[in-house]
Amino acid sequence: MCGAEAGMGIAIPASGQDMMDKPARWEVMQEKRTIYMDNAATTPVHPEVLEAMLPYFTERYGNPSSVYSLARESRKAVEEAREKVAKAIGATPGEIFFTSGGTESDNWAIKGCAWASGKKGGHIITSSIEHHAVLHTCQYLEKNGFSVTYLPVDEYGLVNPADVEAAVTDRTVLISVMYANNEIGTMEPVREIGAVARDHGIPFHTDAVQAVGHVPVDVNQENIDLLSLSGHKFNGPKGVGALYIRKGTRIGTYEHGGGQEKRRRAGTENVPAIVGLGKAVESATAEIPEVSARVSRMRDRLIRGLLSTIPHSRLNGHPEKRLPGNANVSFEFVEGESMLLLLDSIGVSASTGSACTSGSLEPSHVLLAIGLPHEKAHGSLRFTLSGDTTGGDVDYVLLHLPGIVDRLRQMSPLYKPDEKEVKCNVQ
Amino acid sequence: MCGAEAGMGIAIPASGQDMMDKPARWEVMQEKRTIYMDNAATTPVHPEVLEAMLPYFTERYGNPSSVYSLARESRKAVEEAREKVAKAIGATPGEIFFTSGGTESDNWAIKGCAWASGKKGGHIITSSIEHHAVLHTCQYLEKNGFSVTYLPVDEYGLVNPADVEAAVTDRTVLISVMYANNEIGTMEPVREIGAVARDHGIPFHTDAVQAVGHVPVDVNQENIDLLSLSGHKFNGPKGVGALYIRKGTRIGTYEHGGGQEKRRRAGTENVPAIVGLGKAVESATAEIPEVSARVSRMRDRLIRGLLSTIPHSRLNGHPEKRLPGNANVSFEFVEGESMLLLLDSIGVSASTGSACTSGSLEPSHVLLAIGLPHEKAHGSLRFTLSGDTTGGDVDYVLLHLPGIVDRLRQMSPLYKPDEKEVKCNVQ
Amino acid sequence: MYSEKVMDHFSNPRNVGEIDAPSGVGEVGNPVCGDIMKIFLKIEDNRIVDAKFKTFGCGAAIASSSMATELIRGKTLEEAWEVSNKAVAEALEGLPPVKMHCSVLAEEAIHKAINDYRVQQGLEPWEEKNHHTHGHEEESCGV
Amino acid sequence: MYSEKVMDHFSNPRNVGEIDAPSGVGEVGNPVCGDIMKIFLKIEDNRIVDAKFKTFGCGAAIASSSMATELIRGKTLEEAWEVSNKAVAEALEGLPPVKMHCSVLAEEAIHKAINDYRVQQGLEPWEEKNHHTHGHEEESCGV
Ligand SMILES: Cc1ncc(COP(=O)(O)O)c(C=O)c1O
Ligand SMILES: Cc1ncc(COP(=O)(O)O)c(C=O)c1O
Repeated sequence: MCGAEAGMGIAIPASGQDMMDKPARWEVMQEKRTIYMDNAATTPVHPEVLEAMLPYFTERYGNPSSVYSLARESRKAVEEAREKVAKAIGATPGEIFFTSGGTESDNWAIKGCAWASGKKGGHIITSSIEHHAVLHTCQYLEKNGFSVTYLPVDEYGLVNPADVEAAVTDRTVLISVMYANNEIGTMEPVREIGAVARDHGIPFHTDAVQAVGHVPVDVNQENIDLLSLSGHKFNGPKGVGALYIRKGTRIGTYEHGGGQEKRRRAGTENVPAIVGLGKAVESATAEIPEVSARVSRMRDRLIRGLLSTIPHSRLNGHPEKRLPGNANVSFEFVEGESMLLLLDSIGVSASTGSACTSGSLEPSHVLLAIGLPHEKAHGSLRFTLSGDTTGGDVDYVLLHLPGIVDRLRQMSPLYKPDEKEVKCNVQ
Repeated sequence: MCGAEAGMGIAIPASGQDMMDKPARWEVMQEKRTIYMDNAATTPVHPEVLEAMLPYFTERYGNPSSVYSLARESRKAVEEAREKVAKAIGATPGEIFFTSGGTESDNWAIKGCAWASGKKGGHIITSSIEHHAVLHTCQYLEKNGFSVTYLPVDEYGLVNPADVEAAVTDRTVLISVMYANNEIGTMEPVREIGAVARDHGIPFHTDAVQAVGHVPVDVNQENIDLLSLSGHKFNGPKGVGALYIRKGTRIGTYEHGGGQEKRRRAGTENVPAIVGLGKAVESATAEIPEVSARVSRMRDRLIRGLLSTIPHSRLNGHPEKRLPGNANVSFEFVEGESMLLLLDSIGVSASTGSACTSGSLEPSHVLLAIGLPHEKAHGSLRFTLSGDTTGGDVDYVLLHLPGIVDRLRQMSPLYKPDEKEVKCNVQ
Repeated sequence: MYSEKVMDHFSNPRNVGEIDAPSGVGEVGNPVCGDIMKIFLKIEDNRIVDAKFKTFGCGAAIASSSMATELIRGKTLEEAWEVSNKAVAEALEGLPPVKMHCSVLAEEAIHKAINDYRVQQGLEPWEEKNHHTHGHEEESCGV
Repeated sequence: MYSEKVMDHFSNPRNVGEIDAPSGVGEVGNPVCGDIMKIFLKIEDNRIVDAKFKTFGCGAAIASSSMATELIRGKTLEEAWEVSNKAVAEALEGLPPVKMHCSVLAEEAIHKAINDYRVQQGLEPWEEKNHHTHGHEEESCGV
């Protein structure tokens, strides 16, 4: 849809110019609601998940490594959760190792494979739009004698499997490309990249933190050797995740200590959180068909609505190959944080770039990688919907965001109200 | 007290010989109770701690890195917890970094200092009775070009500060000696070791996982530069801990990724667990004076009772310089696991060696380090009491353990019933 | 993250807009870094009788612009020149460390606008003092 | 961790004790490794009419001893010789992998006791088959 249609269909509140003349508290200007559209940053623990966890804090607190009954209950609960995680991604329980979250899983996968390779000066292939948990780990390894290829992506954020193929050398010890991007929602051609890796006998890791529980994932069908996931991205608890390690994959220990997790990941098992992870992944996976269809429809309505009512806006990420819940839109001439704050003042939680980079002044590396100039990257918002999002939530954002953008544009020295939108940003 | 006094004071159930002739289900022979004496392995989350955590699972689930109100609530909760942890050990909040537990804190402290030292072939001094989280990390570093001195301990498990002094070289990059041993409860002369470290300008790390919340700890008075602690050892949640890093200490990042924890420890903050850690450390620390006195008295009664009623038994660890809750006793001619199983069958949870090594066949490295021969090391039990332990719990163990040991001795080919105890194991 | 004062000046910014035929204008910042601040002054008898701003930037940048224009209104040019970034930040009841550069931008925009006026009047521009916090800004946006 | 059968044979071990003037005795294991198993046989007409044991060791070691003595009672020596560690473990409804060596100890103790008897009778001792699980035991206790 074209910017020419701006203002059609949806009522836009009084223009910013007006507001500036008679300042009024923005907050009291509308009935305040609470709308959470930052599910890619984190999610609430669902009640049935919390319920499953609760006994393990107080009554069933035994350390699973001990031999008495109390401990055996904990051991059983941990192993049941392991089966659930395995089932959710088509793995076997023996290939699932619990960690403290997505970050640790990524660190372990990458450092563990790099170190286990035994090759001095080993080479790693990854993409330029990975999460910092992957990128910063790779940069760390670069300082320690490894070389890393950061593959470019196209304007939609897609990695080209042919680029992966071309980057392989006889020193390549790991290929790590994310399953779905946390900022722009683009889903990578994981199966094809995995096939390239397999052809060359190189282990393939994918950061599936944003994918698991939201879209179907199958480690066998998709040629995945290592996979990171994190509980709090699908209504499970924070501080727990897992690393899938295909049987036979060479990987070193990352967390040294006791003999937990078959001596591969030390530390007293976080039993309640592991139970919660199991329950959450089971529920989320079972609901994928229904939820992903419903959420995708809301996402598309949100995207279409924003692009059609707000001139000088564009969608970031792939129009179809994207996570069901992700809408990432750039608005020219305004800066993301100020939009976030105004959204917050009317009860809407969203993010600009990713939660991890907000607070910093660097624009998102992902938006730059898909070719956005810095100033447009600064003006982007990410709305991430979930099964708990309602159509009314989408309406509310569509009703209010145009006014917020306009208000800030009226304040912006970059914005000339008469400016015509030259490019037509069709979704 | 001498073995000669065995059998005095406390009634011992019918001898094992009798039982063997008419087998009977041991379990039904007495009223079953539930007595948890494995608090060094883990502890239940106290109700007020769980209560403090609960809102952060479901209502206040915001990612602290985001900018909206929901996220700011989480940020505030995390910073309040940081203050509580800091206060508990005499540090400032800026020196506290949250981790996924004691194991990660130990890994980070040791690897982080080793790598940050910049010295190729750096040298680390530690003790031979550290937890595996320290020992296995040191062994890993040895495989990666570092050298490690594992200091011996005396018969009570004490490290001699003079040995630390003697081990220092100009390549020493870290001294790591635990605050209190998890198996035998011995409290190390941390302040003196810290003074040696300071004299040489070497950072000093102490694994205080068993000490914090149980005995007073002060990083400044005790010359500590880095300190590991773990929530689940003092009625806080599992899967959360902290590393204290004295301002100015050179340490590398261990977990790479987002900018959390002042860019030093990546990963979405485990808000509910961090809140729980804060609450638990605050309560536990406030109660130290009362609880430690009460628990020490029960511990001493348990130790005296066992040594006096069970011949061929000895106390492991230091008679006075020991954790309030720790009683570790070896019983000759019997094996630990079989005692544990019989204790479990009457509702008593205890451990042999440490939870981490049980299930393996190697006897505890700590018991070997204090000079116990293998066969005696195999026959040791650890009872760890807490403020929740009652005098009745102690009575119950004192009532039943002699019969259990006797029963197993009657089965043991090593035991000659007429054997006189030659050595007098006085406490 | 932000003080109430910052949120007030961000949500209800004072002096937004432009001045027709301004006596002096100062523009600082860079869209690449995510903030641009433009301050317009109307000066009569060496005194700032009106000040307005337009800002592209984060909450702190907008609040700093609002506060800065409030602080200099009615002041002589000499007095306005002395309004430091610290004064702006303090009037806002503090700024988060990573946002201190926003107050620096405000001070610079004022100085630029005053010197723009001075130059138009055929006067020597006043000399900038060095900001210790200035380095910080450049660090933050190293594009 | 342990099956119900293991727990039953551990809690209520059958055939604990010694036999006066036994026909054969077999002792295996090492206190350093945490387990010693001693099996006593009473043999009449090439048949095991009584079997008893004394064991120092973990739950699995005690249960394995109990089960092994049960299995061989009443058997001829040839039949008893064929009672493998696998048979003991299976009769116990399984043992955890790290505890499989306990069943191996039981098999070895039976063999030793039978050969003790054979040697006393002036017969050739039978030859041990090689256990593939045997290496495991030595790995576990490498003292
Ligand atoms: C793609 C991706 N990878 C890794 C992570 C890190 O996960 P965690 O915060 O659980 O450590 C996140 C989220 O923060 C993510 O979105
Ligand atoms: C002395 C000591 N250090 C480290 C640890 C490891 O702590 P965690 O299990 O929380 O990783 C423990 C307990 O398991 C311990 O007792």
